[in-house]
Amino acid sequence: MRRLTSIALLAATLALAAPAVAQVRAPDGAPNPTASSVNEEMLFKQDPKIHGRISIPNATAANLIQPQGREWRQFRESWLPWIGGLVVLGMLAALGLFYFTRGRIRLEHSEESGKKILRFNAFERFSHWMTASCFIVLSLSGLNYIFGKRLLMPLIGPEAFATLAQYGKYAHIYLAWPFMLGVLFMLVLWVRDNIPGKIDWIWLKQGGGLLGDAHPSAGRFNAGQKMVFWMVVGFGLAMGATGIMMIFPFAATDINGMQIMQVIHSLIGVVFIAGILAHIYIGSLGMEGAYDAMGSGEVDLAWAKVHHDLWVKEQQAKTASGPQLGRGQVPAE
Amino acid sequence: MARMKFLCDADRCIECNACVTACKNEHEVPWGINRRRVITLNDGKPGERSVSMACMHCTDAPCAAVCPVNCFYTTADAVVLHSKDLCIGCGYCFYACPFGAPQYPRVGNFGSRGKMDKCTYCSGGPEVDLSVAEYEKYGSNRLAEGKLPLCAEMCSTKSLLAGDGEMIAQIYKERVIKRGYGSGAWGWKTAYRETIAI
Amino acid sequence: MKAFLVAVAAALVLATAASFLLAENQRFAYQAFATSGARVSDPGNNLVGPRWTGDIKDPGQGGHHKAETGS
Amino acid sequence: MLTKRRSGVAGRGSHQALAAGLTAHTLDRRGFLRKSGLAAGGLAALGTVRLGAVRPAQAAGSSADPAQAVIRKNICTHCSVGCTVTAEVVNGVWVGQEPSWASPINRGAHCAKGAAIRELVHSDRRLRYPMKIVNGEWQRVSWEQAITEITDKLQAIRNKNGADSVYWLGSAKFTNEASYLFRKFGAFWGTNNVDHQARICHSTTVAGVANTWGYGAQTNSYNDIRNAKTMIILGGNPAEAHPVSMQHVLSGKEINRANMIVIDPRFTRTAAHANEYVRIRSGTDIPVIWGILWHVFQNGWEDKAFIAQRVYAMDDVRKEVAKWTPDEVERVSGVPGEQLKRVAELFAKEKPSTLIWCMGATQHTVGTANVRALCILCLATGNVGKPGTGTNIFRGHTNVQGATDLGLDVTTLPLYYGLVEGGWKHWARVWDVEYDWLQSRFDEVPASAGRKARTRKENMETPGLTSTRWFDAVSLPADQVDQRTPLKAMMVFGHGGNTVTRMPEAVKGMAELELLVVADPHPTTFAAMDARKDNTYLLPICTSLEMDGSRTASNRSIQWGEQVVKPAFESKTDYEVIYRMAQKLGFAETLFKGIKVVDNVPDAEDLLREINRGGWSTGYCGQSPERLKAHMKNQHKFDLVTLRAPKDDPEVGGDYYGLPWPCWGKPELKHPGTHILYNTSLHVKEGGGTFRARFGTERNGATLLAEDSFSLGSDLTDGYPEFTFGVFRKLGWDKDLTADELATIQRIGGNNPDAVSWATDLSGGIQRVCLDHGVIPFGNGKARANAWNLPDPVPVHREPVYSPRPDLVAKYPTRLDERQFRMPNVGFSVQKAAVDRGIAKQFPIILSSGRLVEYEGGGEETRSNPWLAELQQDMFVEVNTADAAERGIKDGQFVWVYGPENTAKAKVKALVTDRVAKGVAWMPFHFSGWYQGKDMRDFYPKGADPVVLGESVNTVTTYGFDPVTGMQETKVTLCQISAA
Repeated sequence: MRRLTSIALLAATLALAAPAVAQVRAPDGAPNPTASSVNEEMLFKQDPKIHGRISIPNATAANLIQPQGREWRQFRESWLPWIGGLVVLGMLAALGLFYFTRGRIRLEHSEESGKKILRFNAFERFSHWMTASCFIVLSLSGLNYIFGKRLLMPLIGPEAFATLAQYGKYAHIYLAWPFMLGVLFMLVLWVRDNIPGKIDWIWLKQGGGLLGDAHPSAGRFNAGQKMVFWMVVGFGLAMGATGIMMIFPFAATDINGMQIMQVIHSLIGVVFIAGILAHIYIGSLGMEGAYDAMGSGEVDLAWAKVHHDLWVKEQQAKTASGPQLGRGQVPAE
Repeated sequence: MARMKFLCDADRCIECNACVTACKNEHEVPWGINRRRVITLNDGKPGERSVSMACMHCTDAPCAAVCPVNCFYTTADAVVLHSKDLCIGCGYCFYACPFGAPQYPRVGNFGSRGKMDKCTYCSGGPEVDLSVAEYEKYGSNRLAEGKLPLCAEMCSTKSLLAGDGEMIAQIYKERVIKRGYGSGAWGWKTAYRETIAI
Repeated sequence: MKAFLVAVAAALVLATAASFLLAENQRFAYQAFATSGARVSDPGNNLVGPRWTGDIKDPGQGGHHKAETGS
Repeated sequence: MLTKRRSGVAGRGSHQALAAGLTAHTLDRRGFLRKSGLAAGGLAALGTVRLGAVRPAQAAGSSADPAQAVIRKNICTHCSVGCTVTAEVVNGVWVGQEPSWASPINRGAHCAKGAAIRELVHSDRRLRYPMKIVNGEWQRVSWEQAITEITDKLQAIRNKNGADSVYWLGSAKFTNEASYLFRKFGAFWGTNNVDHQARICHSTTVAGVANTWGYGAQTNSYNDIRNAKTMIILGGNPAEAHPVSMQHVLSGKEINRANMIVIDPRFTRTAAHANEYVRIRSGTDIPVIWGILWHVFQNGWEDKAFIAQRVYAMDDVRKEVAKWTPDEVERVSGVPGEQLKRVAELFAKEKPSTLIWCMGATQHTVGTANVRALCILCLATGNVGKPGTGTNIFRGHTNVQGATDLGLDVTTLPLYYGLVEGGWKHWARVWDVEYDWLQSRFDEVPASAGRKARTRKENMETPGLTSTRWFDAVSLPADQVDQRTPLKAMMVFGHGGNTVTRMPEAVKGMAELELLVVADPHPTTFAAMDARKDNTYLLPICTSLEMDGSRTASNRSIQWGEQVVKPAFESKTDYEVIYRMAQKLGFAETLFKGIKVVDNVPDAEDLLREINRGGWSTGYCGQSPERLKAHMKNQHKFDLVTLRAPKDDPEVGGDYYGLPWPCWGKPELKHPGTHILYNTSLHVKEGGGTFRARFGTERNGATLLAEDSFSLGSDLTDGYPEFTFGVFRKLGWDKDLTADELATIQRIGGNNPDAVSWATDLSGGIQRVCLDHGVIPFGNGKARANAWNLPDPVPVHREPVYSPRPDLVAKYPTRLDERQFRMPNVGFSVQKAAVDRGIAKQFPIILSSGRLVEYEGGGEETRSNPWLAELQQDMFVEVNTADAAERGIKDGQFVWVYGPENTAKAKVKALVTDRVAKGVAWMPFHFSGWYQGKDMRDFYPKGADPVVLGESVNTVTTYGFDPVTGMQETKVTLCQISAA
């Protein structure tokens, strides 16, 4: 009964005068009803898609032609694989280059080496890892949407690949939820420490110490980390929002909207993956001692003083005035 | 081999929905799935036209292109079919399709909407021709029996034409020349990147 | 490591929960496209399979499952 | 990449392959139906077992005998176009449908209903076994018990209240044979209260057209519309009601570049394809037709020669038409004069022109007059009796034409013999029963309320109650109903309960009945109104597709349908149920004299042969079962436009498809049937003819016989009266009769053989000799522009009972109150009260009703078919965008529609559209099962409720009846609409 359901009525401009249709004649004198009837060209001029009335209770079925799928397909099949490939492989290449030129950033030893300071409490680490583990699956299953049929399918055959892709799809859609929750947790936990300040500007100007030997001052998070934070939060929320709109078709947008959402989702996705690759590099292979922050939660005081001098000072001040936070004494969440 | 197409002559279509129920009848299409449907444009106003629409079996079909598991294939008759065994129900074909052809057994979200279903041009699917498996997954296979899609065969006013693209274009052309008017082959530009020149 | 394992476990639990919630939010096409005027007792299940997933692995084994009545 | 797995079975038919692949799993219902046919058993064997629990026969997988699909042809039951349905049947199960390419009528095509008709038979919402209601609960009973109880109660009611207290409502879905049998049964029961759906669709057409030129039927055919250069479709929406007819309409429009003009209050799907659309106010057809004729006469566009030769009293029409100046027409109907002038010129000058109408013209208090005016328009322009012309009247059900022909009508015996003594005696002879015995079956009616008493004979010749008012005949005070007692029992065969107007009063009437029996494949609205707690029975009748028999399409072509599958579940054919009832009532032997009965099922072919033996008056005499079957077998040989088979064909040579009646003489005469009625350009033997000399030879000094006009090759070259033995003797043609024929005529005529006519001569001799002389048996008369026996001899405009223009009522009032069909018709009082009470102000919107393509009639069958039901799931009202905006109504929301009578209201969805003009609303008439806002689903027998339910439009429709036929007014009433 979707004759009844409101389908946007065609533009009022279509209402051709009086209900009584006068006889329209073709040049040869024959009656020509199509002279006054709708046609594809005219309707496309009024609206990028052609829609009307349909009697079944499915409003979207009332769309007759929505040719934008062709453009979306152009993006998805012709551009996206190149964009995705370039971004992801480009980042991997850059990181490789960096590793081989700059090498691993070593921990500078001092008398404070061996002393630990709690950098991330258990809940913080939990949130990070929940987000991170989901991200890895999401990114792999996401890349599979683009590259799977090109790279994997020829290797393992269509049946095995389809099964894998099926599970990948489930994983992508279901793990999106803990991922989004994790992003929200991290936002709440760390937003206070990630507000950009003047110090970040200085840090950036000095190249974050990555390029030279200097160690610019930094609070709990340096500008680079703040960028990762904001990337994760921003991209994470954007991925969540666009993803949700695709998971729930027509809840918020129509087919064209979903096409646009998919474009945004995929573009952000590949950039996100590239960014996180850098994050993973610097947090593990790239810098000695950094992994501990998320591994055990405690970092070497010496490392901390080098990389997060202001934060260490702040923590020590807190410790002097406030309750001692000893080993294993994690504040209850 | 023939290049199969659909053509709906909107100057003949009266929205009688025979194509819709013929399809239901031939394939036992369940409630909620509509492989074919009729849409009325400019309803209730002068110039009103109805058009019957299903999968157009596009040239260089976008659904097939965007499928992440390449479950689509084109038959020798240029019919675009897909394998439900491979389909993962991701919905990409449904984003790409200009004609709203892909349907899913479940509605609401893409958690698990199930395998996509669409018009097969009455030519079954990748299973063995005329087998039970083919019937249950894709419906009957009239092409294998040397028949055309039932929707077009049963069209009340012979508005919906099915068959080799050149032949039906010729029929349409002759009609237009005879009667002196025609609102064009709806969807052809989008589906086949061509129109019927008269 | 503990935080990591707990996180992975939590992700799995949440994903499972999400899968149920999403499934809950879904309706069969015959329910979604039926109005208050119709009572669909047997929507049929050719092409969609007995569980309305479209998954027809073993043809002929449709069973006499009847999907729930839409009202 | 992917390729198709091809192997083994390719090339075999799908059904065989399905059968071969079948294994002994449990299956769902549909799977079962499709596949079990391939296994064994079949639907009939299922009985009443719960389908879901059924296991296909064990033999299924193993023996794998790939069953061969049998092709069976029947006729679609959903409208009168007569589309052939081609069914593939395997092991007694209907597994598939194929296009019927061979049929010249549908050429493979179907509409939504025809393409879904397989499900009608398989529908799991069908009534599976007889049921009765006990204290408000449905209970299953056996056939034996049901028939015994029903007939016992009937007998008791008859003994106490007389034969007329039982109403026998038949169906347009009956085959010809069942229709005939039902009417015959009514005669044997002793009543003229036998009616069917024609009452509510084209009774006014039959009356109006027959009174103009002889027969009340479509003059040409759907196919012949291909010849028209101009067509007017007035009050019809074939795109939805007769979609396959549009194949011919649109083809004709294209081939001839024909003018297609649609005159309708509503911009329909048909109007969308017209070259010219004329929007009129509902109920102003006569002003519009006279408005067209005004221009015709004004400009001298009429066919003067035709009028002079073949029309009586056109000048009387001129006088009336002169009143309808363009200004007055526009004032009353809203149509500008310029537009009608254009229409008039096209219709009169670009010939051949045809007029197509449907229920928009007929379902009015002025229905008969409307139809008459339309016929007169054709006569004035000479557009009758030639290819491409004529009144192409599209009728409603499969066999509404046939059921009308065969006398399911309160005013006549089968084949229009009327209720006069001669008619009764004719049929008594055919039936081989004593006329006196038939007479003894009828009631004597005592004097009442100032009316004279009626003897049995007089009662036998008195028209019965119309089905439009059966409930009035139950509820009105006894002295108002002119028969022995008011109605006590309703026997409803294949007829919806929601198709007559004034539903609240029908519900009241239902409650007061002593017995209600509904014999139908579905429970129908009668079962769901919660009006009755006891004495109500439901009998499962199979669909028409499960029956052998002939059906007459709108164009008078008779097609033989063969039983596709055995009656499903416990259902039985109409034939069998009638037989069983007759058995219990004690007259089966006489009723079925000479008719083969096997296992309680009378043979349809024998019934048709009996019809042939008595059907002279309408030319139902030449179509033997053998000839009809030969036509079905040779469908592909008939021409698309002329409907004729090549002369040299051994089986059907020269025949018109379906031997459209009149098909003169005995079958052996091989008359080809009559494709186009009154066509003088053909020899009678080739289907030619003239207007029927039915109304005498002279009136007021003017001749009623044709002048200088006769059919090709006629021995008589002027008008002539109908033929009797007396006329024969005057012409000396009696010598041409054989001795056997003479003997039969003498036997029939007794002491007055001269009175034996072409219609009563059982030997067929008179018709045979007529044909040899090239004359048509019914005479060569003039068509009547003035039909003096009708209430309005020349049609005059009369405002609807509930007129939206009270200012016009004084000038154009409805007819005065009078008694018709045994009851008072108080339309005038109702109209006056409505004007006095200012109803048009309180209910400012005109309400009209009509048809949707997905459904048919009361809709119970089609709404039980999920393939159709899915397409129209909610009852709705079309509201103009401006009216909706004024009332704050959005498209798709629920609204209340209030009617001016019985404080009736209906809750429906709004469809906001400009299809209807401002101040006009339109509702489809197929819905029921919701009543004044309440969902009545629970009152249906469990599991037999239709898939889709909704309010019936007739909950809010109102009073108003045509004086000639009792036709109800469904197209114009008033309503108010507000958001719910």
